[in-house]
Amino acid sequence: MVVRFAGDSGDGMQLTGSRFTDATAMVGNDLATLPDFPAEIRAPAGTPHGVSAFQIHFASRDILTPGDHPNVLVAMNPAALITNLGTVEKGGTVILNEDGFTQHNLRKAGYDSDPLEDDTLDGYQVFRVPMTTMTVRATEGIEGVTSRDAARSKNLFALGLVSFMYGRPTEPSIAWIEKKFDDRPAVRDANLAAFRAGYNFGETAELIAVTYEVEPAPAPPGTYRNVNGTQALAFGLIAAGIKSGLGLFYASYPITPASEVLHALSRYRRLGVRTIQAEDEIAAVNMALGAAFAGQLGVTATSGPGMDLKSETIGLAVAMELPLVVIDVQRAGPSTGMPTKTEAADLLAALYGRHGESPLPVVAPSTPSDCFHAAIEAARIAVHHRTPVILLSDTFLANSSEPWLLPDVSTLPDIDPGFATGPNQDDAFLPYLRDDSLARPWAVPGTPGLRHRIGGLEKEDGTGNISYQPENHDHMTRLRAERIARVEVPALEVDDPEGDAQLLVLGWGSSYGAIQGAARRVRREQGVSVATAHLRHLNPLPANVGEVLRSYERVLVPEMNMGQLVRILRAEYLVDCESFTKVDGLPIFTRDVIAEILARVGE
Amino acid sequence: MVVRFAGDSGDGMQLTGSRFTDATAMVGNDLATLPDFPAEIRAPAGTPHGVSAFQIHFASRDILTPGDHPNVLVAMNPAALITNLGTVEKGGTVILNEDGFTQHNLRKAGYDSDPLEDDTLDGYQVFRVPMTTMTVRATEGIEGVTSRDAARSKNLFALGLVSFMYGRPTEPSIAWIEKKFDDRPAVRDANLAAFRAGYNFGETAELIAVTYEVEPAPAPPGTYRNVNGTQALAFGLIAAGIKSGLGLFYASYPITPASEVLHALSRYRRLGVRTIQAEDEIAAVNMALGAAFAGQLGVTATSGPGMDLKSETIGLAVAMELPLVVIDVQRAGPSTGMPTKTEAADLLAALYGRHGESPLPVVAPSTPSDCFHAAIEAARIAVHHRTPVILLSDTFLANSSEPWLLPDVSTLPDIDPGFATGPNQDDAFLPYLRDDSLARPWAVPGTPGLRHRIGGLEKEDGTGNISYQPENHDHMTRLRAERIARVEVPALEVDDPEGDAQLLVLGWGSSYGAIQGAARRVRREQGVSVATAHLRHLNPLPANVGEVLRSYERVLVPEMNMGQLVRILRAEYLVDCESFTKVDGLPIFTRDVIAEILARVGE
Amino acid sequence: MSGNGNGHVDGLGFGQPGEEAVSETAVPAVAPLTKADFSSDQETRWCPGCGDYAILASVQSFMPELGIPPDRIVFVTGIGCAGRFVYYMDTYGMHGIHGRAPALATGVATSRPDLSVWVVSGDGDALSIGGNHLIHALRRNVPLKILLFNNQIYGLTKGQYSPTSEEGKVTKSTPFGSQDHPFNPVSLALGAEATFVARTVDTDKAHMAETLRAAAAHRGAAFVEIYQNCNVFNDGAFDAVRAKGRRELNQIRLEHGKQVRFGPEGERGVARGEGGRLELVDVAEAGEDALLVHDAHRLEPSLAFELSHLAARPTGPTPIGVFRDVQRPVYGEELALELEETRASLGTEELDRLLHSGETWTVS
Amino acid sequence: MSGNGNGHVDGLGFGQPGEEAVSETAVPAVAPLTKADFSSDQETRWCPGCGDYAILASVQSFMPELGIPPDRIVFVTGIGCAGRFVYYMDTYGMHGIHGRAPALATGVATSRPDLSVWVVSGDGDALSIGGNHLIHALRRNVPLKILLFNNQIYGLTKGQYSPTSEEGKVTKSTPFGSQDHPFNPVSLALGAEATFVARTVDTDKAHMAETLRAAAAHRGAAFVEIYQNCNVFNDGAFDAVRAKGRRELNQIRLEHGKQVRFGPEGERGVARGEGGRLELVDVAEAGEDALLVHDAHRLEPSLAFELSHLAARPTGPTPIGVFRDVQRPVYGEELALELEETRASLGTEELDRLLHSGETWTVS
Ligand SMILES: Cc1ncc(C[n+]2csc(CCOP(=O)(O)OP(=O)(O)O)c2C)c(N)n1
Ligand SMILES: Cc1ncc(C[n+]2csc(CCOP(=O)(O)OP(=O)(O)O)c2C)c(N)n1
Ligand code: SF4
Ligand code: SF4
Ligand SMILES: [Mg+2]
Ligand SMILES: [Mg+2]
Repeated sequence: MVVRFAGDSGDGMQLTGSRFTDATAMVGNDLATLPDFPAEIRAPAGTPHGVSAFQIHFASRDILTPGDHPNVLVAMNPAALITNLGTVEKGGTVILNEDGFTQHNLRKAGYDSDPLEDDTLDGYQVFRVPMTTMTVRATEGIEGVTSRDAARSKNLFALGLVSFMYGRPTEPSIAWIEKKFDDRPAVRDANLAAFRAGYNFGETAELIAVTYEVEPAPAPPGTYRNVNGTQALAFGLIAAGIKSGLGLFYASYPITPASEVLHALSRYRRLGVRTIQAEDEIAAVNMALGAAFAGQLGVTATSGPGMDLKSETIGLAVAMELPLVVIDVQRAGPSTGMPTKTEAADLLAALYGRHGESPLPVVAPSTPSDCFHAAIEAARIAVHHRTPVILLSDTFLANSSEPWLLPDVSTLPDIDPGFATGPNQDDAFLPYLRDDSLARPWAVPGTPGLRHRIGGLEKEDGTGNISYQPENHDHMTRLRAERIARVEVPALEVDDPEGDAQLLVLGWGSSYGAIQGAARRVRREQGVSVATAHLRHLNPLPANVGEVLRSYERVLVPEMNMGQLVRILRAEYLVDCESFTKVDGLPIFTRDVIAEILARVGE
Repeated sequence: MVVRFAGDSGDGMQLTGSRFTDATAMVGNDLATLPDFPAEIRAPAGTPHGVSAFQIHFASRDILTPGDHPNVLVAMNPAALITNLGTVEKGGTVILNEDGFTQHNLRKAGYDSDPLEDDTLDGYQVFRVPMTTMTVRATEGIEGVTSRDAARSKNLFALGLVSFMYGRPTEPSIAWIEKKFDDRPAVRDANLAAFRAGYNFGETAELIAVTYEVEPAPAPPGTYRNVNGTQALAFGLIAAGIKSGLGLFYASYPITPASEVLHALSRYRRLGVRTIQAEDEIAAVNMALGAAFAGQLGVTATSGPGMDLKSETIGLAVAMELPLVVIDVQRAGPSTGMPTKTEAADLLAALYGRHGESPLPVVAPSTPSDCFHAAIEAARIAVHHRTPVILLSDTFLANSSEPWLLPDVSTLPDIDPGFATGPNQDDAFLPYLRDDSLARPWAVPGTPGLRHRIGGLEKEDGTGNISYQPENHDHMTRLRAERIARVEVPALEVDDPEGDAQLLVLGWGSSYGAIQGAARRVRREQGVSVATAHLRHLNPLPANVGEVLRSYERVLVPEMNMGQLVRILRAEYLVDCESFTKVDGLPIFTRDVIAEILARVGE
Repeated sequence: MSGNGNGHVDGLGFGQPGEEAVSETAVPAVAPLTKADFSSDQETRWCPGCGDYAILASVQSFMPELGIPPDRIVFVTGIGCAGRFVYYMDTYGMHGIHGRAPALATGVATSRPDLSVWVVSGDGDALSIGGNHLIHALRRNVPLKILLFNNQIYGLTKGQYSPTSEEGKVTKSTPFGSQDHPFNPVSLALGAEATFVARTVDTDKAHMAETLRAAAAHRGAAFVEIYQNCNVFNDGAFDAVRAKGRRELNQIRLEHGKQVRFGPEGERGVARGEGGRLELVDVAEAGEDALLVHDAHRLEPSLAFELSHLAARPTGPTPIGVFRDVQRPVYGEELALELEETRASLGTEELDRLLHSGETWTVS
Repeated sequence: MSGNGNGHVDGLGFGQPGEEAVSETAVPAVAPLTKADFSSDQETRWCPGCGDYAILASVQSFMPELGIPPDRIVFVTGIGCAGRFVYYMDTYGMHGIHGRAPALATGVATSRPDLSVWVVSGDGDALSIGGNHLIHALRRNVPLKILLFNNQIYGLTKGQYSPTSEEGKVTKSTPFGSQDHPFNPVSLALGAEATFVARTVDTDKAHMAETLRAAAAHRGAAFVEIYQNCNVFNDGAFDAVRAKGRRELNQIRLEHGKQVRFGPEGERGVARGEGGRLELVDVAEAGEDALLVHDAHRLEPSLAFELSHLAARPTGPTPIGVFRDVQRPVYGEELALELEETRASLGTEELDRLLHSGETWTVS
């Protein structure tokens, strides 16, 4: 992770940077820094020459350089932006002091048009924060501080903000400010207030740090772009809407971090997307289900608490046997928990979080760009099998970005809605008559002659009429289980380069990057033989999972929860899988997995 | 199950009874009948002498007699009631044709006061149905039928009603009516309309058949009463309110079959009970949680769909670490399912049906009267451990009744709320400082000096302040798991009379009766050695479960779901437990378990 | 199931099929539809005598007037006796979960402006668990016709009180009488910015048809409260405006542009009294000119609100008819048309362009 | 945590602590409480400049007036920036989940009539996800003081539109402008049978105190809409009634029993015009006598409703103050007292009698 603070020489960027460095060293990260200040002692304020920057590269693994391309740029004025934007990685984060972007400063920096308005920042994740104003407001009422003085504390606001984003402890910085300005109480208080205001703003506005850490494999030829998981998910849903010809109907209620999908999709009317901000999560999933009945690709997304609320309606979708995609961008729970932090603890809730027997397919993307394919996959299963599908992303995937080799969209298979168009039994239309995959017909309103009524009461197989008959309910319950079990999913692929590994590391969701990185590293550096595999389909499980698990002496499953996949695997295959659990709101790191691998193959 | 139809000689009871008999034989029940009509050819209408009755005893096991004590009496007039009530089992069901209870008829039957108003029917489950009126209404508009004629079809209404209650198919009866009155279309149509109206009324009014089937063990001395699961649950909650001194606060939203608990409790103001009918299930559980914060015994109950809705708030209770009892009277799902039918398919949802890691204790009663003790047990755990507890009952338990040896209430242990009364760390009060069982203090508003704020955001252990610190979240997540794991539950007791059984039949919930009955029967009649055990605590599991499971060659787990407990046992102990699953909305029968046992020990 | 079979027990004392008013509105060129075209083959299962039968008959009789084939009509209901309505209409239908019908229906209606979407709900379904979805659908002006079967009781769950039950109501869940003050559904809808609000009575076939006609003609959300007798758990709740002999005295029929008068001879009326408040008056005393002229199209909803409060409960003179009927943009309509056009032309090319938007680079 | 430490950044331009009006109502014999007694030791974390600071200062300043020790006060909030309020009050507090605060608070208030229970909620929390709980708490008349911080935006989730945002609002979730027609919270509350409904403005310290005083004095549910500026995501939404120079022109202050006049010199007013409708008038033109006299105690809510519709949006002359304040039985109160008494005397004996009620038999 490379962060670059840039501002005017007078803006105190070096101070900010070095303070952040200390706080970073303190949490045990390896790091390298690059102070980068202007040659002139005091270049004209606001010009590119006057820009002072401080770059820090930190990570959980060995750092050799201060980083080539900052992932995050903090720019206090236009000059800082114009001089530094070029180095920022594609798709990186830019945090701007909005107050610095006056006409005057823009001109001094050499901008012809306002970069905040034109396409200069397209492709970056931009946070515009009125840092100066907020700092001034935060320091109002401190005796002896003029608003001019106050404005000078905005670097501490920036420090507070970035400290929040990277979870740096506040105490050392506060202690440091107190000590440093011991003799100037007004300045001290202003700086403290600014620091706190920045930190709190980060928390209030739920700013999320982007951290992603995989050692890149050699890049195959092709056209690339950067995407984060949110964008890729949005693109995937749009693609599914187009490939199915259904049109995408997306209803959602804002919640961190899933709201970002709503924001992303709401811009794509021109690609046939309708988004609705519903009154709550229950309404959102009902709207999507209503749209599905009406023949659309009905999708809803939320995070943790919202999933709880949607559960009753997901059960209705199970009974109605209608296509529906429900996305859960998991965050740290329980309850409100830590809304900006990652976790993957909703797996069992996705599988079992509804009353009664209500099985449904569950898919989880493994990387930011895989969110694109996973979204299409979820839609495909939903449409072909007439079932709600839960897609489990997480905060980490949603906010991380990676270079993405753009797929040839013409090769993406079509999703055939296969609408019913006429009677299916003599002259009659039976809404619960099934095809080979046990899916029922999807007859949308407006289709002549196929009028029918569906609902959540138990239905007679075939006719769909309400039925309280014991045998029918038993039959239908088993049938609903069977039809999900029959969803075709690809076999689990194992990566075991030497072919002699005794330890299999099995992952799901966003642990993919860390597991791959760790395996490559221990193979390369320690000469350790280790196999890896990744479960993209959590329900149904690939047919060969049991066989794979049993072919290794030990199976390690790293999870950002208390061992939820392990419960499933043990129950299903009676294999003594071992858990590595991490529930601190941070992603699983390569170093975590390396340590766990070495602990098992070491001796 | 013994059902007795009784009415005036002219009421067609024999016809009704024999028709019901045929329908019953058709579904494969064993049965014996006892037509019981008056000696006189035509006794004066409305008098006890004129009463004609028909009794049928049916069950899934061999029937030797037509039954001593009807479980259900259908009485068409006061004379039928006065002559037959005495034989009805205590706590049995009485279905009355309300229209027959005119002053005139009461007098003729010999009643001094109206048995519908006085205490004659106390202790019975009474359904008052205006059968004559409904029949007349249902037949209005049928050409050639006077309302007098129509009223004569009310026996068909009764047949329809009871057919619904016992899930008898309607087609044979309809066909029979059509054939029988082939040449009299008006009578045919009136009878058909009456039959359908009765059946539909049963469905609409969600009348629930009471069936309970355990072979009674010899009764120990003491005072007995009949209770069904609903009553026992209500009594248990009242007892917990009194024994804890907290006062019972019960908020609920009506839903079949849990509403009955609301109805039962709402009558007990004088025992300190407050009931609230909330606007929905979410409100109900929030009200109960608010009351818990305020220092009450907060309880809410619902059935399947309502559990889904409560899940988010249960997660909040997990984070707040407040006592709360949530009762789920399970019914057949998924979705609306079959509201009047039983099932036990919410176990995994109880354990995992919330986002994030949010563990809580789960308790399940085994018999109607055990609902009393289970309710107290749930309250005890909730209060002592400051945690929400889920109590899993089911439709079958709720509606079945059994003789109950009344406990000596003075020996019921008190539940000590142990409210915090002062600072717990120097001068300060830390709301998340823990005792040995890892429970936090319960400081209720109004207590001087203990003001504090709690919520669903992650909290710093000890202080309870909001915390986003990674280590704290990891710590708190593990601590929440640990504190539930530490809830003390009694060891699993095994009943293995010969001591040499190779097969263990393990149950939970309402399968208890059938398993006990089956084991006793195969031991006695087949000389088969079989062990049984019953899990009352589903979370945490008793410490010795693994050991018990491993000490038998085979473990059979009968469940009214697709094998939910088996999933848990397999995951937890890696023991290859076998499922017997039944999801037809009916309870597990003794004959089911016998067959499964014999299939396993037969050869 | 589709089909025109009309297998339900008909003619339960609510008039004979066929006698309904035949509409004069345009009917498409195909064979004119009849009540039978809207009757499914499912047996009706309400209690004999239930007001729901009358409503069903009225709705089925009215539907042909719409001139919309049943294939393009969707009924959406929640849970409750009222919720069973969907099974008896031979249209497309969704029987959702408790309280969520307006949200389900919003999904249907916003994505398919070519459909006519009707919601049927009970007082518990719409106002207790589902209150929020209702008020949001109304403020958004989603193109839905929402029929609230208000029987002031929970029918399906066997007689608990509802948010429209009177104070002190003794029911299974309130043996000592309820403590809650009830909602007035019309007032609530008006407070929620509904553009169309009306009230009618289950057995009043002609008035019901008139009201449905107005609701159907309204663009956007139309909310119709129907007083519905539950003869099993709350018999007679609306006798004041429903029973022969009393209804003539108590129904205050609101008609746009007309004076508000009532009583067998129109001898009573509504007028604005001293202090500007609406009052019930004797026409003879107050004078014809003093009578209020109803204006359902007034954009400002206060008059409608005031009328809704003429009767706190339907136990005396009570207004029925259309309280409010105003125009406002219809939620989602414009976009729906735009999207329909757009979608037809979308393909691989647009998708490819999407993925390539923003900065890309090439590795060779 | 308990304690009187007041560690939050104070004095953000909203007046100095201490200058609040001192009440004349009875204060108990113990040492008089001060603002500091209600300020927790938690650092306030709203954005600098947020209107929430002003409200917090006003509420903390007002609380001593109640004469209730902080130990007997409970704040209950939902999720949102407004929801953080609870952490800054040194009282008992519950920070619930999104939208459910009225239900949580109902549990607290009904079981403990000795407590003073306050709900703080945002426009999304109270009117979007939580709309149903709000209207039910109001109709029931649960003894709660409900403060709605209406900033017409979702603050905490970073700026999506809310159910009170104006039509066409461009936000992160509505880049092409929202399509929804907003609620008017005061009208909605009145439609939901609220017994006390008022409105005030975040920075208007004196008016806020007055309004809180009236709310606190009301028996039952008191609903107070507070226009609250979110300077980060919706700055200036209430400038018409909040900004210096404009507020003097546009605040129509409702006071019971007084003529409704406004403007710097009281030169404008509200009067009933032709056709009985309320209109804004020039007093000089209309004449003093024509002016409406506000009656907040009128049981029939139509006048209050009409006043709430004088301004569809707070962009011109807009009424603030108490719209309605009437008496109705307080939910749960009576029973609470009864139960309290009952419970004290309950023991094994009553329990034993309960179990033995109905038929029993003895096996010996
Ligand atoms: C989530 C949920 N809660 C509760 C119920 C039980 N329930 C079904 S219908 C109903 C209320 C019925 O009353 P109303 O809406 O007035 O309809 P009516 O039966 O009177 O027509 C209730 C509480 C349910 N099905 N689902
Ligand atoms: C069940 C659930 N859904 C969504 C959210 C996300 N969320 C938190 S606050 C909020 C709305 C905030 O707006 P408002 O209530 O107006 O409060 P403000 O922040 O403006 O004070 C939302 C959508 C949540 N926490 N829980
Ligand atoms: S219970 Fe009432 S509303 Fe329901 S069908 Fe019967 S009469 Fe109608
Ligand atoms: S986002 Fe808006 S409402 Fe929230 S704290 Fe900041 S200014 Fe206040
Ligand atoms: Mg009802
Ligand atoms: Mg807001």
